[in-house]
Amino acid sequence: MTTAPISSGAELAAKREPHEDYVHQHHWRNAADEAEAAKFGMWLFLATEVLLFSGFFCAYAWGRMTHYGTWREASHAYLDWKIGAVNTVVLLLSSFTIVMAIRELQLARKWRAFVYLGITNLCAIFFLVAKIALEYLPKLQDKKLPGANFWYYNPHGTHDHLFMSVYWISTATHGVHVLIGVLVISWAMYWTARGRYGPKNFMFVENTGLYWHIVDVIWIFLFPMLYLV
Amino acid sequence: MAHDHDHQTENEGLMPNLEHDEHAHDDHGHHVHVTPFMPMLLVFVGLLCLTALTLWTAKAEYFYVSNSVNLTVALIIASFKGLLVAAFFMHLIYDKAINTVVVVASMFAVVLFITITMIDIGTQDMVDKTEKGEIAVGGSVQIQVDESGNRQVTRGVYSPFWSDNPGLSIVEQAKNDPENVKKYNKSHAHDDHSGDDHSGGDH
Amino acid sequence: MASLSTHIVTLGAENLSWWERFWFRESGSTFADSTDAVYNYIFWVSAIFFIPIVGMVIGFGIKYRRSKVGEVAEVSPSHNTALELSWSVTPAILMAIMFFWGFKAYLSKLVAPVDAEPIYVTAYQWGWNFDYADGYSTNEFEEIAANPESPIIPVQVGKPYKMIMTSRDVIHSFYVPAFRIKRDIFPNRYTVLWFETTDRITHYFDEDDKSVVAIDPDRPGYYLFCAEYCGDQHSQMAGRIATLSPEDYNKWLEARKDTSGINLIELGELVARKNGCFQCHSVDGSAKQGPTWENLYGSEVPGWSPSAAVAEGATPGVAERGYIVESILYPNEYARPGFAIGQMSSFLGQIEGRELDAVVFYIKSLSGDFAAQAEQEAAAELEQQLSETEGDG
Amino acid sequence: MGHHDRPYYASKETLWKTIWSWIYTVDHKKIGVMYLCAVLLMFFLGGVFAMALRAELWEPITNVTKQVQAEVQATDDAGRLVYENGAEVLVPVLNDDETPVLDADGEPKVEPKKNDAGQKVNAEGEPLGDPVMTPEVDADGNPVYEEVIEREGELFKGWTSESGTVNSNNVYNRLFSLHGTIMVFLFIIPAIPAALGNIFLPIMLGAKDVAFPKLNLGSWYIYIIGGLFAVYSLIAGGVETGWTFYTPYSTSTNWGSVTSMVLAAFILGFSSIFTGMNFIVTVHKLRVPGMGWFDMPLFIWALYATSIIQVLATPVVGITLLMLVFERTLGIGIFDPALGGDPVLYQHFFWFYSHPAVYIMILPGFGIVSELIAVHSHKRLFGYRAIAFSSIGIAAVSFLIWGHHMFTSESPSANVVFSALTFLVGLPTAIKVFNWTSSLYKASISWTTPMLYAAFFIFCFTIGGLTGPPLATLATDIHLHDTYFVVAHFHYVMMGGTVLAFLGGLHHWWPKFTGKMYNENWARLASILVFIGFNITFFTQFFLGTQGMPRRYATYVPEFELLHKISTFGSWVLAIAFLMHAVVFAFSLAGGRRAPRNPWGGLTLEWYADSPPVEHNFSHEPLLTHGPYDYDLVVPPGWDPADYPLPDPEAVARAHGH
Repeated sequence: MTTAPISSGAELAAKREPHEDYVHQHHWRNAADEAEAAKFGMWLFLATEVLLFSGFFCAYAWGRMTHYGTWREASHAYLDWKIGAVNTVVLLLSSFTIVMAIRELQLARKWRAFVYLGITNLCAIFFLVAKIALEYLPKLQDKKLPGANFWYYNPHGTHDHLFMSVYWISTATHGVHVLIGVLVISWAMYWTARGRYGPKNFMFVENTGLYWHIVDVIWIFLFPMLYLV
Repeated sequence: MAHDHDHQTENEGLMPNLEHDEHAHDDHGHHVHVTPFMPMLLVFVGLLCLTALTLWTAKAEYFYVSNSVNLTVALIIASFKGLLVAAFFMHLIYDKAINTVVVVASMFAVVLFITITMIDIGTQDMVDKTEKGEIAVGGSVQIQVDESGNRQVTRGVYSPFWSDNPGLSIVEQAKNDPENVKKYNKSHAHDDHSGDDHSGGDH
Repeated sequence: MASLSTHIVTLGAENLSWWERFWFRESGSTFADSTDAVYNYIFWVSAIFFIPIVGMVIGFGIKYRRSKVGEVAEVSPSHNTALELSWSVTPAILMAIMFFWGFKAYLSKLVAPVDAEPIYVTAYQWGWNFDYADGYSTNEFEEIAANPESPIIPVQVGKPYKMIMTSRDVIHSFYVPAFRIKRDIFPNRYTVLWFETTDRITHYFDEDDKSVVAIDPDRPGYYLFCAEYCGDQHSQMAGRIATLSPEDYNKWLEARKDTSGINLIELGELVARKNGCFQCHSVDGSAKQGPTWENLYGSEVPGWSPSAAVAEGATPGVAERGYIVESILYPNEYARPGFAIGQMSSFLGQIEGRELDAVVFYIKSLSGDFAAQAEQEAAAELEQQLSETEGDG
Repeated sequence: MGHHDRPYYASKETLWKTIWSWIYTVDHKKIGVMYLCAVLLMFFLGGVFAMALRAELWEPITNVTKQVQAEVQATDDAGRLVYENGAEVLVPVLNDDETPVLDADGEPKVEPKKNDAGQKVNAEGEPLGDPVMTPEVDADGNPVYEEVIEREGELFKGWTSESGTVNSNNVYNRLFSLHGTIMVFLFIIPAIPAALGNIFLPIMLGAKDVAFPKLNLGSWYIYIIGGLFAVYSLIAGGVETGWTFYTPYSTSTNWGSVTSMVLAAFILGFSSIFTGMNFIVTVHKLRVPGMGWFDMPLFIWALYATSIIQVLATPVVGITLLMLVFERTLGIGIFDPALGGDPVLYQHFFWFYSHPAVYIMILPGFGIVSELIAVHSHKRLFGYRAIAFSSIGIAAVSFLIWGHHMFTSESPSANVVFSALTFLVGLPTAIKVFNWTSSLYKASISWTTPMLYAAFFIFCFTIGGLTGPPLATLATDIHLHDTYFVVAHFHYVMMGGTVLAFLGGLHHWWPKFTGKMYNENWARLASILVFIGFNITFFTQFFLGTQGMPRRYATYVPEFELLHKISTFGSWVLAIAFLMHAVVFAFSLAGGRRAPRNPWGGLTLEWYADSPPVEHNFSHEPLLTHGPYDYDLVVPPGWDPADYPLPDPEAVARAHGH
C-alpha cells in the first residue's frame, strides 16, 4: 500500500471505501445531528473526567496547605523535573499530531491520518515507558511508596509519604488514562487503515482526539504541581 | 466529498480560506469544518514556549518569591496552556457554544469544590485554637525510617496554623518546641540525622 | 407503661408548660433556651405554611372533584406574577430571619468565656476519659444504656466549662441533648466546646462513700451521648453530666485529687476502669475482645520478645511487667495468639508513672500465683510512701 | 421487522431468541423495564433490612455485652452440645462423686471443654481460636505494619461473634449500613431516572430512542455489575460503616467487606453518569420537530436537571471512593489521621457529591408529581416556567450547600457560609409546592391512585421540606445533627417524596408500558395504608430527635422506648401496604384488563403511543400541535369530544393573558 493520497476520481470510484457509504443510526434524523450529539456527549464525558481528577487536585491543595513545609521539599527531593518536562513536550506533540490526523481524515487522506495517529500512539507509548522505567521502577526499589508503605529515609520530612500518595495516585490514574488512550488510538488506527473513517464519518477519531487532549491538559496541570513548585 | 478537495492536496502551507476551501459538505449539506493547519502549528509552538516559561519561572533562582507565589504563577501559565488546547486543539472556538458551556460548568464545579473545601481547611483553627505545645497523644502516627531501615514511630502532629513559625516544616516546629524536645530526643537517641538538614538532595 | 410515664416526666420538666417542652427535653445549659426559641420560631413559621397548603389540597380535592368522566377543568390563570413574587419573597424574608437568629444563637455556643474551666476529654472506642485541669480524672461510673462503665462527669453548677477534646482512634462526637451542644472529636486534632449549666443541682457528694450520688434518682444529671457513629459499641458510649454545689464539688475534687494514699492494687483498678480497659478485658477469665487478665501475669506469651522500648529487664515469652507495659504503651507491636492486632489503641502518655505501676500490680494481683506477692509489695510501697510523707511533714 | 404493529416486548419465535432479544436490546423501553425489575428487587432487599432494624429497635437491649448464645446446631455422640462453627464443646461440670452440678434453674451446669493446658478445645480435642497470628517481620526482624487487616471472603463474617454467638450491636450496625447503602446507591438514585425515565423520556420527546442506545444498555450492565459487587459484600459479611463510609472508621475497620461495597458504589456511579449524559444529549438533540424547550413536559425538565447533577457531581464521589479503596489497600493516608491525613477532607469529598445526590433523588420525583397533578386533574399547571426553572435552580444551588452535613465537624467560618447558602434551596422548593397546590384550584380532580400519591407527596414532602430549616439553622442543627430528627427529615424527603412519587408514577404509567390496567380500588387502599404507615413510622422520629436520641444506635436509654415502639409498629403497616401493592401489580400482569391508549386523558406524547408502545415508540413520527398541559384547548387523544366540552376560547385567552 502506498501512503500517497488517492488523487484521481477514477481511482476513487474503483476503490470505494466504507466511510463513503456511511449511514447514520436509525434514531437520528440526519448525520449532522448524530455527529453533533456524539461530540456533545463526549464533552459531557470529558467534564466528568475533569471532575474525577479534581479530587486529586483538591487533595494536593490540602497537602500543600496543611503540610506545605515538607510538600515542596519532598517534590524537589524525590521527583526529577527533567523527566516530567520531556514527557510534557511529548504529550504536547501527540496532541498536535492527533489534531492533524483529524484534519487529514476530513480531507479524505487516510494514510496521512494513519501516520499521524501512529505518531500520537508512539508518543503515548513513549510517555508510558518513560514513566514506568525512569520513575516508577526506581521509586519502587527505593520504597518511595504511597502513605503507609513509604519506607525511605528522609532526614527532615514526616509528611512526604502523603506527597508520595498524591503523586502516585494522580500520576497512576493519569497513566491508566494514557493506556486507555493507546488502546483507543490503536483501534482508530486499525479502522482508519480499513477505511471506516472519512469526511462523512470521523466522529470516532475526533472524540478520541478530544479524550486525548483532556489527558494532555490534565498533565499540563499535574506537571508543574508535582514536579516544579 | 473527498474529490472536492483534490485540487489542494499539496500547497496548503498558508492560512487557508476557511469560507470556501475548508468546508466539506455531506449529502445533506451540513458543514464539516476542516481543521486548519497553520493555526494549529502556531498553537503547538506556543504551547512549547509556555512550557519553557513554566520551567524558567519555576527553576530560575532569581525568580523565586515564595512557595505560594511561584505555585500561583505556574498554575496561571498552566491554565493558559489548557485554554489554548481547549480552544484550538479541541475545536471549542469552531464548535457550538453548548460545548463551551459544558466546559465552563465543569470548571465552575471544580473551582467551587476546591476553594470552599480549602476555606474550611484553612479556618479550622480559628476558634478551636489550643495552647501551643499540646500534642494529641495516640491518634496520630508519623513514620520515619532511619538509615538502617528501622522504623521510627513519632506521635503527634503540628499544624502550621497553630504555630508561631508557620514557615518551618512541621517536624522543625516539633523539634524546636521546648515542650517536645525531651520526648523527641528520647525517641531519636540513636539517630544522628535529626539535625537541620534542609537540602533534601536527590536520593 | 413505665416508659410512657418517664417520657411525660421528661416532657414536663423545669417549670415550663408541657407545650413549651413539647419538642425538647429540659434545658440544662444557659444557651438551651435561645436554641429552643429559634426552633419554636421555625416551627410556627412552618405551621403557618403547612396548614394552608394541606388545607388547600384537601379543600380543592373535595370541591373540584371530578363528578363525571371526561369533565374538563374550569379555566383559571396559568400564572400570576404578583402572587408568584409574593410567595417567593415572603419565605425568603422569613428564612433570612431564621439564619440570622440561628447564627446569633450559634455564636454564643462557639466562643467560650475566658474564665471557663478546662476539662480535657479523650474519646476512644468505646468510652470517654475526662481529665480535669489539675491532672486528675473522673472515676465515677454508673450503668447507662447497657454500658456498666458509663462515666459521670461532675461539674460545678453555674460555672462555665470548656471541653478540650481529642480522640484516640476514630471520630466521635460529644453530645449533651439537654445542653443543645454537639461537637465532633477527631484523632490528631483538638476541638473545643463549652457550656454553663443552669442552676439545677443534680448530685451531691456522699462523704462516706467518697462518691457523687443523684439527688433525684429519676432525673440524675444530663445524658452525654456519642453522636458520631464510631463502630460496634457506639450506642453504649453514654455518660452523665452531674451538677454539684460548689462545696460538694470542691469536696469531690479533694477526694479525687489524692491518690497517693491508695494501695497500688486499688489504684490500678481505678486507672483501668477510668481508661475503659474493662470494655475489652475481663478479670474473671471470660472472653472479650482482649485477653482476660485473670492469671495473665506470669503466663506464657508465645512469640513475644520485648521491644526496644521495654527491653530492660523484660523476660522474653513470659507475661511479666515488661510485657504488660509494652501492651499498654505499644499495643500493636505484638498480638497474643487468637487476638488481632489493631484492636487496642496506645496509652502512651496517658498512663505513666505510678499509675502504670499500679495497673501492673493490679494485673499481678489477679494471678493466683502472684497475688500474695503483689499485695505484699503494694502494701510495702504504701508504707514507704506514708513514711516519706511523714518524714517530709 | 414488524416493529410498527407489535408491542416492544413481543416475544420472538423461540424462548431463547426472546431472552437474547432482551440481553442484547438497545431499546430504551426494554432497558428501562430491566432497570425497573432490578431496582424493585433492591427496594425489596433494602426494605427487608429496614424491617429488621426497626424490629431490633423494638426495645432497648438491657445488656448487650452479655451475648446471647446462638441456636444449637447438633449434639455429638455423647449427647453434648456442639455449636455451629464446630468450635466449642460443652461438658457437664461434675461433683466429686461424678454427679452433675446443678445451677439455679436445676439444669446441669456445663462449661467449655478444656485440654490439660487449660485451652478450650473442639470436639477433636484441638485448641480453639484463630490461627496463631505471628507478626510479619522484615529482614531486620522488625514487625511489618499493615494498616488494615482484611477479613473479606468469609461468608457472613461478622454477623456473629468469634464464638458463634449473636452480637446485637454488630447485627444492627450491619442492618442500617446495608439498608442505607442499598437504598441510596442501588434503589433511589436509579429508581426514577434510570427506570421510569428511560422508558418515558424518549417517548415524551417524540424520539425513537435515547441518543446513545448502546451506552444505555452498557449503563444497565454496569449497574448489574455494581449490584453484584454489593450483593457479594452483603454475603461476605456486609458493611458496618453506614452508607457514608466516614474515615477513619471505614479505613480501620476490618470486619465485613467495606472494600467491595465501596467498589460497588464506585461502579454504580458510572451507570448513573452514563444515564445522565444520555438524557442530556437526548433532550438537546432528539426533541420532536416543533418542540421547544418550554413545550417539554415538566418530567423532562426534572430529568434534565437531575442529569446535570449526575454528570457534574458523580465523578467526585467516584474519585473519593477510589481513594477510599486505595486508603484501605495501599494506606495512602490522605484521609487517615494515623498517617497525617484529614478525615474532614474526606467528608468534603463525600458530601460534594452526596448533597447534590439528594437532588438526584428528589428532582425526578418533583417531575413525576407535576405530571400526575396535571393529568389527573386535567388542568394546565400553574406557573409552568417557574416549576421548570426551579428544577434547574435547585440543581445549581445543590452544588453550593454540601457543608451543612458537617456543621459539627467543619470550621465555624465555613458553617456560617454554608448555613446561609442552604436557605437558598428552600426558595425554588417552596415555589414548586405553591405552584402544585395552586394548580388544583378550579381543577377537575380524579382521585385515582396516582392522584392520591400526588396529594400524599405534597403532604409528606412539605413536612420534609419544612423540617429542613431547623437543620439549616446553625443553633438548632448543632442540637439536631446526627439525631433521629435528621433521620425523620430525610425519610420524609426521600421516602415521603421520592418513593411516593415513584409509586405514583409507576401506577400512572403502568397501563402504558405493560398494556394492563390494575385494580384501582385495591391500589387506592394500599396507597392510603402506605401513607398512614409512613407517617406513623417517621413522624415519631421527629420527637425522638428533638429529645436527643442519636441515630445509628443499637440500643437506647429507656425514655425513648415508647416512641420507638410506635415507629416500629408503623413499619409493619408500611410493609403490609407495600406487599399489597406487589399483589395488585401481580394480579394486573396476570389478568388485568387491557389498557386503552389513554386511560387518564393525558396530553403528553406518550399518550399518543400505543399501550404498550411499538418497538420504535410511534408508528409515524408524531406531530406536535399543542403544549403538554393545554387541557383547556385540546381534547385528550382517545377521549370523546362530547364528554370533554372545551371552555370558551375567549375565556382561555383572557386567563392566559394572550
